[in-house]
Amino acid sequence: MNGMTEIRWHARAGQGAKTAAQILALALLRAGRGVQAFPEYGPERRGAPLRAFTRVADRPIRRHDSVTDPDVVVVLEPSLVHEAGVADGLAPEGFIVFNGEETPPELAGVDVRCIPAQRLATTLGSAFVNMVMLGAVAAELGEPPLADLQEAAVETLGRKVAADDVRRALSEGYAWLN
Amino acid sequence: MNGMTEIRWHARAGQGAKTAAQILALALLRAGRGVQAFPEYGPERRGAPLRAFTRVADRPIRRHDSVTDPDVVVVLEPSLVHEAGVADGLAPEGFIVFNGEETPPELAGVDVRCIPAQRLATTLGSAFVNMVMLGAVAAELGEPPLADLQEAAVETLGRKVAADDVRRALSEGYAWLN
Amino acid sequence: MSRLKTIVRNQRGVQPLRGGHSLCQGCGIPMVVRTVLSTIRLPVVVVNATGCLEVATTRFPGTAWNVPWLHVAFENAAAVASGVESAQRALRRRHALPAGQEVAVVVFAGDGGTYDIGLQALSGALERGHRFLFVCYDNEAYMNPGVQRSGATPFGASTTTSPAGLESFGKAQRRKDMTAIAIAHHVPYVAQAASTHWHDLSVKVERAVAAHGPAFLNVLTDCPVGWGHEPQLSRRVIDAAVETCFWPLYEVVEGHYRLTYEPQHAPVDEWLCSQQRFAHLFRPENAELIRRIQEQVDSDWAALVGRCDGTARSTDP
Amino acid sequence: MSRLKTIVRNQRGVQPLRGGHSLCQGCGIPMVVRTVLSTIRLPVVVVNATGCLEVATTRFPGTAWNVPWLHVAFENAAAVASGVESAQRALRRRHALPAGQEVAVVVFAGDGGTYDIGLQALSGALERGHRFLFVCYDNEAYMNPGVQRSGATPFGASTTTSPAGLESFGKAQRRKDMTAIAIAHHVPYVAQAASTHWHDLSVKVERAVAAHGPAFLNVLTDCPVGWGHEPQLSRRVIDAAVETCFWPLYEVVEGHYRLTYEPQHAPVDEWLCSQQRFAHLFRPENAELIRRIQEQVDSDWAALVGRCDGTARSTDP
Amino acid sequence: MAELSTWETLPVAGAVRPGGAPRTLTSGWRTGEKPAVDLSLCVNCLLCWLYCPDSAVELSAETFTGFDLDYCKGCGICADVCPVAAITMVPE
Amino acid sequence: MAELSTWETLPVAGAVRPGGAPRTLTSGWRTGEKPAVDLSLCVNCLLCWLYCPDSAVELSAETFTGFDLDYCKGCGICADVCPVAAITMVPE
Amino acid sequence: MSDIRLLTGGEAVAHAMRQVDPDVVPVYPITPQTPIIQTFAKLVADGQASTEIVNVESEHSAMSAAIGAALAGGRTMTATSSQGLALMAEVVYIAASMRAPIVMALGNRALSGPINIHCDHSDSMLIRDSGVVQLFAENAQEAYDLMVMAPRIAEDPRVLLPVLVCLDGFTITHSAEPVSLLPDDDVTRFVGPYSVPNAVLDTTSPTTQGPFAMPDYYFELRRQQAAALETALDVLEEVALDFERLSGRRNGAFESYRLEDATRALVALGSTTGTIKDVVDELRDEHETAGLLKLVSFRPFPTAAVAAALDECARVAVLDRADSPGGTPPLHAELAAALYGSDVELTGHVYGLGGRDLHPSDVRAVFTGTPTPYLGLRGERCLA
Amino acid sequence: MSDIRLLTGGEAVAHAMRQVDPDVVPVYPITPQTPIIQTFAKLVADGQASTEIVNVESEHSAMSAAIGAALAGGRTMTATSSQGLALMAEVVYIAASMRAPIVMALGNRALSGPINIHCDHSDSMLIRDSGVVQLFAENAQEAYDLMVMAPRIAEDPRVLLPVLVCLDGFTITHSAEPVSLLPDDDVTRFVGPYSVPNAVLDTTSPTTQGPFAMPDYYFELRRQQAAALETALDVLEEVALDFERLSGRRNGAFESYRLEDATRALVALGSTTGTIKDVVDELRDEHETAGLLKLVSFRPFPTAAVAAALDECARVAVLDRADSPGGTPPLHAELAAALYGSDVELTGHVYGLGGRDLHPSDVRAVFTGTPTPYLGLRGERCLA
Ligand SMILES: Cc1ncc(C[n+]2csc(CCOP(=O)(O)OP(=O)(O)O)c2C)c(N)n1
Ligand SMILES: Cc1ncc(C[n+]2csc(CCOP(=O)(O)OP(=O)(O)O)c2C)c(N)n1
Ligand code: SF4
Ligand code: SF4
Ligand code: SF4
Ligand code: SF4
Ligand code: SF4
Ligand code: SF4
Ligand SMILES: [Mg+2]
Ligand SMILES: [Mg+2]
Repeated sequence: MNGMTEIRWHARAGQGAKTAAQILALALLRAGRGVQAFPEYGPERRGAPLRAFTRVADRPIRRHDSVTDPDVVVVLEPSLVHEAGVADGLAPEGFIVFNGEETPPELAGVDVRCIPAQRLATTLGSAFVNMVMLGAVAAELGEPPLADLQEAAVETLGRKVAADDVRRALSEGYAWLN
Repeated sequence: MNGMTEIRWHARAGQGAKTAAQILALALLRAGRGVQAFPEYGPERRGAPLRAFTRVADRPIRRHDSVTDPDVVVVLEPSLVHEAGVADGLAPEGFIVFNGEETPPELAGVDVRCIPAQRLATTLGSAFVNMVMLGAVAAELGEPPLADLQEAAVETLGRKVAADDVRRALSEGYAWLN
Repeated sequence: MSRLKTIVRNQRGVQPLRGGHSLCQGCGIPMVVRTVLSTIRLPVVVVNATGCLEVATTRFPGTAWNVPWLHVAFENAAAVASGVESAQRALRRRHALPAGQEVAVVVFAGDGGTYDIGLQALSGALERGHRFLFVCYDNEAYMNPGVQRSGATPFGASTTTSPAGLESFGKAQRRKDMTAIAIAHHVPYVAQAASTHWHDLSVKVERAVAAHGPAFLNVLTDCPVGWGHEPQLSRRVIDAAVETCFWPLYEVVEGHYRLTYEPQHAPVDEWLCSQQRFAHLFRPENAELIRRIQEQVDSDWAALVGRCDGTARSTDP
Repeated sequence: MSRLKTIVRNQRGVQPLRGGHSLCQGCGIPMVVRTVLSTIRLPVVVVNATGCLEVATTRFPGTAWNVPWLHVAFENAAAVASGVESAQRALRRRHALPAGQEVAVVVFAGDGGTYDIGLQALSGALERGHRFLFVCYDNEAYMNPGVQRSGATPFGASTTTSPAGLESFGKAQRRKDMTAIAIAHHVPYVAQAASTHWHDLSVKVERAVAAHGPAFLNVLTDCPVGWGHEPQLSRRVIDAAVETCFWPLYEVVEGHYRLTYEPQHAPVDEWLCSQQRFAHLFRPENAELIRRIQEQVDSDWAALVGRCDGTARSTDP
Repeated sequence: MAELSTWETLPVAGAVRPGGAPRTLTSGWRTGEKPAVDLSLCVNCLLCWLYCPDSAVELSAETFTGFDLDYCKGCGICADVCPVAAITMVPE
Repeated sequence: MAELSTWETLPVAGAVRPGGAPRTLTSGWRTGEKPAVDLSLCVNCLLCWLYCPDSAVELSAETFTGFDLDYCKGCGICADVCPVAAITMVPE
Repeated sequence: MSDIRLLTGGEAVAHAMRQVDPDVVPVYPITPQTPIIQTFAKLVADGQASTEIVNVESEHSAMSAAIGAALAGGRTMTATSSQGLALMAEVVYIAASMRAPIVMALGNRALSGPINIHCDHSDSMLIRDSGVVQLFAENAQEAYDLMVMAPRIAEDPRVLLPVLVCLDGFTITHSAEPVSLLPDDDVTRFVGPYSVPNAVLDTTSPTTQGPFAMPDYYFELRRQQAAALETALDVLEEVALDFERLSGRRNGAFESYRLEDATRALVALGSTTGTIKDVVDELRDEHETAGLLKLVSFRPFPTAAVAAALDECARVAVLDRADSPGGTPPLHAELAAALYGSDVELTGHVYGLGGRDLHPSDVRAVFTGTPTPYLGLRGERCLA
Repeated sequence: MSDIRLLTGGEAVAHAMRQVDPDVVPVYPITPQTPIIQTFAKLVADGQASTEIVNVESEHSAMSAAIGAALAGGRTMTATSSQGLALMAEVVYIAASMRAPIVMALGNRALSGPINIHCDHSDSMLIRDSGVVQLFAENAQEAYDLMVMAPRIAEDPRVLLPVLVCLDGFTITHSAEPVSLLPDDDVTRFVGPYSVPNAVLDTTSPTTQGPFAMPDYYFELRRQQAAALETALDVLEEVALDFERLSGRRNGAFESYRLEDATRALVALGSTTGTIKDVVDELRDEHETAGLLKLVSFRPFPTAAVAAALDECARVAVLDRADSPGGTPPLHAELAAALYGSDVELTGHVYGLGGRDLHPSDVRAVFTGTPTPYLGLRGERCLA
């Protein structure tokens, strides 16, 4: 629908997909875009598969239905390729940003952009796999600018976390796919 | 409404007006009439003024509104003439059956049939003032026959009371105004 | 000055609950209301649960209440009081109330509105620690709708929903021990009292209102109609409940139990025989039931005494 | 044969609650369910109040339950069980049930469905004397909707509706003493247990099911997510609650109190420091709060011991 | 019900102020007897006042003066609780 | 949702019989580690079985045989409670 | 050999219960339902019925225990009024969705506030979306008849839903009228044995009842339930036919009273329809073509049949004994939907709230005059 | 200088509460209302609001405590969802009749059973006769706006009724959207000080509140209450005007979206109206004369204005997010009454129960095809 990009995030409850989806939306809002970010809720608990969504458009977003054919799918948790049907409904031109060294067989034939977020985070000595992925997603989307993303992330994650770790994780991911 | 007689009973909660109204209805039902008997309820407690109603007609009664212009008013409790407006809405041809030696000043100009039910009951050594009054009412109405009334009364009041006292009280009242 | 004179003085010439209501002739409730409200020196707000007291005193457009009075429903009096008390706290904190003006929030609820359908709201309010006084006038049944069984109805009593009959001896369960349940909430003040032991009741009200937190009073109150006794006998019937140890008078202050009256340990028959609702128990075939009732009373009494510090220091004159 | 072997044998190769549910990794509830249901030899009917256990085990069209299971709502599990039990009684009386077939009616409810919104239905069922076993898995908060404060939440714990903050130290009130409230109902069997003290719990279940009337079990059960501890530490965290006397293990049989485990009287810090929800209490400015908690634990323990006959006869192996 | 007021004129939510509110006489509830006092016997203990279910015992300041027979329902409690039998129930 | 059934074909009131009911695998919930046992150490106390939140400890009759990794969520409780440290959590 | 007695509606319902002799009756007292449960309690105490009465501590628990008992495998009845129904509303919806065939008598009483004990239908209307069957009685006889019919409708495998028999508080519950009782055996045979598809007490074939349904299934489960309620309309007519064979009395989804050639018709529920019948007869005697559609089944609402029965009328006036402040009263709204697009002139009128009387003169004015939206309200007289 | 943030609807409502800073908030948690009360609890814990939060033990007590607090003289707000509203239903009616100006946020969620946590409007509809004001938000921004407007409407001396601000569960409560917050002072000034006619805590002029009303007065007291709700419609527009001056955003009783010359229109509530607007724009681009009537105020229902806005349309389809099994769905019924006698062709459609999605394609089919009574139900496709 008129210049709208829909992004679906796959992760396990607790891995920060919901937060990543929101930070992306916040940064893009600051950049003057219309945005929406929401998770999908069930009775599931910590460890269960979970999906979150970000919508971006060139004007305010009014629709409130779920995202069925995302332009971008982000897979935070590699193991989900076995259960979650991560490629379901992916738009014709759409692509997947995947946390891993290379494309898993399940996704053969799909446009997959791999980024070893787990490894990168570990080498950074950081827990922010989701931020590494978020950086990569921004790079792939071509927006928002890294700085905006970092600002939005630090603001959202608040005092409880080390701002620099967050910034570094984001730029690491951003750099990787730029 | 087509041959319907409406009777309003005035008493205090606990004096048996509701029962009397029902016994009359039962006896008349047995005699093949259409009947209805119901009290008027409020938050009032034992000792409070209370009204009950009996409807009699030559066919089944369907209406369920309250009685506003009774053909007959029965005053079980003399003191109520001060508070209860016992003559309110009395039908043009209507009359009042009053528990007392003579017509109280409040009811001057109204067709009042007095019966000293209290005294009669006392002399009978009976508590059934309401039965004496009921007997009198039946006599005034010209129905039901005393025997039917007695049967209905004994049946309604059940084992807990002495059947003969009931019968005697009824016939005493019946006789008085016959 | 005698406590009774003080009570008279407290109410400054205005009866909190005036005549002209439609409670039954000889109803035991008003003496509880008078003793409670007139003992309290502070201005009061009364929250009333649905029941005889509420229905019979406030038929629109009339009212028998000279104090602020609030009725919402049957089961929620303690919750309504929580709201009133919280508003008072908020407004005081925000200096939106005349400085120093304290208002005592007093709930009156029957046993139905306390033991049964009102228990949860009460329990929640006790747990949250609102500062209010909850007075249960316990007449041991749902009197207003016509004398039905409640959790407070004693074993063996005949009510319209636990009637004695060819195959029934009345209520088959023992009464819920509401005072013990309130005590288990570990609130500052809980007491069991009786309507006609007015001095004891008045002292307890004073302590309850002084408590820093919720206070609960369980007051045995007679209902001539539902219990089946002559209206003028209120005092003798209630006394029988107390003297037979069926209804011990005691208080629990910050967890410490204290008997406030030493009864005569009269046989429980004296209590049972005073009321129509127990009449069927005196049929020969039911002798066993009366024995069971006596046993229960004895063991409950023993358990209670076991928890009390020292012996009764009477609060009666 | 060891009790655990018996438990295994009782369930005849069928787990009452099987895997594939969506309770969190390391949730403490299933071990309670297993110990309770597999201890009972009779066929069981489970009534479940809304909460984590219910929501996470029965997503349509799936189910994790191999035994008859009934869920109606959050606040009424005890009332639903009353209905099931009464139907059983009626049908047996009318010989409409296979002769001798007895079914044990077991309720599982969280602390919210027991201490708070479910209290009234439970109290009513206890008063009426239905023969059923009510098991409260007490994880001290409303976990399912997101760790909100309940009546069972301990003083000082941070929850999403009693959060620690610049002007708050978490829950300001002491926890409701649900076990004491159940005891005050004078039912045949009431006990306090802990999820990981499985042997003690299993013995109590046996006694509860044998009781002639209602039985209530209050079982402390950890929630790694809501309490904030590593999932594998269930046993150590629960043990801390027991050894510090924060959660005494005892039972009350026909009114007689008995400690079933003699704890080590470890300082309460050991319990508090094991969980994120208490972390703020260890800030210097809150030292006073920890002292208050210790005092409360000490005085509650003293009061409890005062009621117990003799000393603990451990039911742990 | 013509004498009763219409909805436009009722107080909001039916909140009643005791001042203006109508009071129903309950003298009629008496079942034949009413209380009578022999003031010469009265020791002004005020128990009758405390126990009266219908607030029908009248005081002036703190002194018992008699009964408000407009509201007395004739229950007889005052007579029963009077320590000196100053109150007796007498026929109307 | 085309694969899901339509309303006419659902059981009355959605009553579910465990027999036919679908079971979701929860192996994926494990966060990197899974339990492994050294049976030579196992004394068959069955504590792991009793404590496992996901009923993922397998027995044959009354003997511990291993883990059902389709449902094990990797919480590590079994390893923690094993009295003889026969169970360790190992990387997937 | 039918046995005619003078009974209040409450007593009549209690006798129906005695004859059905359900396994379990969980109940909580409230005026004006009390005559029902007190009469029944006495009958049980005297051994004339062998039901397990469960005197619960609130109506929320009454309906909850009823669900437990009915699904466990016991025939279950209960009764309530007003605040009682409001307090159990949450569980009434659940009873319907769990398909528990509970029979409940409702002594209609106005909802608080202000608190009032007299009749209107606001309590029934509160749960009109809950999925239960709601049948309204005109008098004590119909209250009895419907209570005997109710288990058959509720327990029909095509229905399996709670059935409410609504009788006007006091006007029916407390009014003594002639009631013809069926022989006990006839009732026993008529209702037959009780069964539910998944009796919980049958531990040999365990089921999970009351599961959690996410967006992937909730809608379908609700649709299934709605379909059962639609089917109840046919089942009601079948049962009515059987009952007529037994009693000679027909109680269908609605009664057309002198509607054939009526140009002006009223639509109403409950005891007032008796009063209206008298007025219709009067008007007919005066050659006015007046008629009445007495609705018995408000849920399921017989939309098509009602539309067919009325669409020849020039003017239809709907009498609602419940208001929907700031909106359209319930019965009026149903009629507007049913007659939408027809040429019928439709007006709606609220009457009788909190026990306010409706006299024949008021009814007459509705037929012949220009009635106000609120009938019998002080100061708002019908312009005859 | 307006402050635009990315907030979930729940957070937006909590910030409105922080700015209003009510005296008392009695509340009980339930999904999906939890983000509201958790966010607010954290704000209070950090000293950003000074409200007395009362963590009650059930929703019945939440509304009961709210009544006590509001009538005592404290500004009171609360929030709930689904079963919570069902459990407090009895007291919601009483709050309205006692004229307690309580503001309540409702995170709309399907009623059990089966139990489900997602959105539909069955909870709101359960209390549509209770006499409270019910306003529906399209998105997080409107939820915030309506929460700021609500106290003004509730506390207006001509109204004095509870006001419910309804926001779709998850779709609004949990979705992060751009929300523009007013400056704190503006809100403080806008809502002004709180007062009720008879503050219970004012012990110097005692009143009896919540009396017992018999048939002689009950009807009149109910009529008075209904009149207040009718007046709320005017008050709403006044407040909307003031609010527009402050914020530039207008939130009236309903929004006509491209209705002027529309021949086909949809009527709906809540978050779905956003999706419909997109579809209307598409159809307009295709030269279809499509339009939307977005209803904000379901109670009081702006009957006359709605009828006027729609009566030029050839076809109107009503989308109900709640069913009334065996009867007419609530919104459909209101429209049938409002448009009765007009030439508008009216159809009703139930959609989205228990969180079932409604996609633009479904909406499009309603405009252009022959939609089924249940939209998005598996197996029942819209015939486009
Ligand atoms: C929810 C609800 N259920 C039932 C009733 C009917 N009802 C009114 S008062 C009452 C019993 C009151 O008993 P109790 O609290 O002991 O007070 P009492 O009548 O004895 O003074 C009942 C059942 C009601 N008003 N509300
Ligand atoms: C009447 C009602 N209010 C609120 C809710 C929402 N709710 C569902 S479960 C729950 C809390 C459960 O807490 P608890 O009983 O302790 O069980 P746990 O979640 O901890 O397992 C709440 C508040 C509900 N389902 N019904
Ligand atoms: S019924 Fe009993 S409690 Fe109620 S007013 Fe009469 S005497 Fe008092
Ligand atoms: S939230 Fe806690 S109680 Fe609930 S499933 Fe997870 S661990 Fe278990
Ligand atoms: S009780 Fe007797 S002595 Fe006491 S004041 Fe009354 S009349 Fe006087
Ligand atoms: S008789 Fe009863 S009502 Fe009259 S004054 Fe004495 S105590 Fe009061
Ligand atoms: S790791 Fe946890 S889930 Fe897996 S088997 Fe061990 S206890 Fe069970
Ligand atoms: S806990 Fe250890 S020893 Fe015991 S059965 Fe399991 S593996 Fe074997
Ligand atoms: Mg009582
Ligand atoms: Mg919990």
